[in-house]
Amino acid sequence: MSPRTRLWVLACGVAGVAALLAVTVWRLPPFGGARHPYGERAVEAALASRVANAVASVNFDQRAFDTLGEQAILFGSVLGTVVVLRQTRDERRVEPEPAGVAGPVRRYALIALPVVLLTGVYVVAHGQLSPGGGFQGGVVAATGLHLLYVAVDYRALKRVRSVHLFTLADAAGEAGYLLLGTGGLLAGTAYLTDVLPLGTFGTLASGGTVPLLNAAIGVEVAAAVVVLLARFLDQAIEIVTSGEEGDRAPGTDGAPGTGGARPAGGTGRADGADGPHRTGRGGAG
Amino acid sequence: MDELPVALALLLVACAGTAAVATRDPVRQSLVLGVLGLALALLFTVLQAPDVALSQLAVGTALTPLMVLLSVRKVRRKARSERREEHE
Amino acid sequence: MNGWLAAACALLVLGLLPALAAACTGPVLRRVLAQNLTTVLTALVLLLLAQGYARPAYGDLALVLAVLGPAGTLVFERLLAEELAASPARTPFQRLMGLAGTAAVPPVVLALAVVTDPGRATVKLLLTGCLLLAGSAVCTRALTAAWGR
Amino acid sequence: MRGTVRPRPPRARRAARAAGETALWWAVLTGLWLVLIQTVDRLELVVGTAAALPVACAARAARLAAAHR
Repeated sequence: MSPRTRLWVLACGVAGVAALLAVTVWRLPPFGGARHPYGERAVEAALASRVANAVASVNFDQRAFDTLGEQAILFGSVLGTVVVLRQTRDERRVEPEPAGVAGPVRRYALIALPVVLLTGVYVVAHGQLSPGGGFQGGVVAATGLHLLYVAVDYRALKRVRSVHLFTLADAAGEAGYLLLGTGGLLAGTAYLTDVLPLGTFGTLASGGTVPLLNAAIGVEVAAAVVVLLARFLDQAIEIVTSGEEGDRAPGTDGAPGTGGARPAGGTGRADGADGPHRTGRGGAG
Repeated sequence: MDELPVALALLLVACAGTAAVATRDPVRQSLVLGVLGLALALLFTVLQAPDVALSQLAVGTALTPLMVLLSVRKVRRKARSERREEHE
Repeated sequence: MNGWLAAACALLVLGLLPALAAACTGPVLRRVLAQNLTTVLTALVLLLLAQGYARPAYGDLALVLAVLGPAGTLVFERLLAEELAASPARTPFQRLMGLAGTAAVPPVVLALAVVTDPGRATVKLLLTGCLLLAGSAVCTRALTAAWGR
Repeated sequence: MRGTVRPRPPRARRAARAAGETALWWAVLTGLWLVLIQTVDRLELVVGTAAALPVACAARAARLAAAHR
């Protein structure tokens, strides 16, 4: 195909999309009015499927297929980050050193951590009743786990966090959403149709598949955020390129080691004790 | 008068957004970005979109600053070691 | 517009806008303290909005912010430890910001607790208040310690 | 317990202590769940106690990870 023909094909496509868009915009309800045809229908459908939070009904029932795409995007982007931020051949790991954290901060973190985790589970479980859902609750729970890094140190976080298990959980959450959708196919209707009993309005079991889809998303998002942050933390704290001497002050045994991790707690860089890095470009404007 | 909370939240978002753009240093910018996230959450709440506000709070409060600051730390460490190699 | 919404607006103008200004200028220690103050004030505004719109479910937003806000401030405290240690000594203004974060919580939460029907909702509200207080106090304390190092 | 050197207690004692700590967290977290939810019914209770158990184990694991230095 010559460039000229290609341009013509493109022009046809653009013209078609433009015509369809123009027709659609022409028939749209007026902007800023008191009547919201789409909103009214969405709320009606939400109440029909006994979901108290209409947004959850839109996300996980009326447009559950869109949400499938969205969570596939998150899954794919985390996968991409894992590949891009992996440890390459000219990089090696140094053991993070313990960080000095004030006692009250550490105690606060150890008490707050379970509270944050449970709040995350609460937000996931009540997505169909109150604001929240799988995405929000998953992020809350994953953030709670990282209190161990910000208020204790990276070694403590690594002790309780098995990246391998979280990778599996990420995939399991994604697969769970896909498999829940096939329930509709088994019942003889469309993919991701809400086929379970709808339950009583306003209770935890209401909405059929909506809470289950929320739970699958919650697992996937929490695990995805943990895996994502694990790559970022590894790169920022543990992985150094050969020749790069961690964050040690210059002048102390500058011979770069080539390959192989350094002995634990030995000459590794101190976590949280970066060398001075002032930029001198402070201030707004 | 009923629109006053919306107007004020919009004002706060406008101020925080301008400040975030005007701050050049990524470290200081991440702080302003945190405040901008909170302002956006307020705006979504007064516009009666609490689900979106909750997403904004969950992502913007701790996750975004953590990722920005970890990236800054990695980049600066690399730049510093490269500078050191040039000096040697 | 009712009194709760008016209070939320007042807190937004008199509390959040100055805190935003403080977070955009000055040494890093002041900026992080201002960020902490912004978190607490936003949670209080969210609580007032929940009462003003008569939607108890909106209180979940304040709860989530009360548990995540300190984590966010501790992220800055952790990863900016060097710059915080190099910041100039604490000024009275910064001490005032640390105090304001904790002092603003009890009046708002107690006023809301009085008008809430006694029950689990009241306990949840008080719990949010306690989490806000504890988080703000711990973060202020951690920042002070970071400066002293 | 952190920082002090003492002889390792027998296995049964350690197991009892671990169970006790987890049970304490479990009770506290189930109470927290009851405060968070809007209406109490049987399913909420089941989900709450089920969710609180792994979180209680996580709380203990976090304390051990922070204490082991």
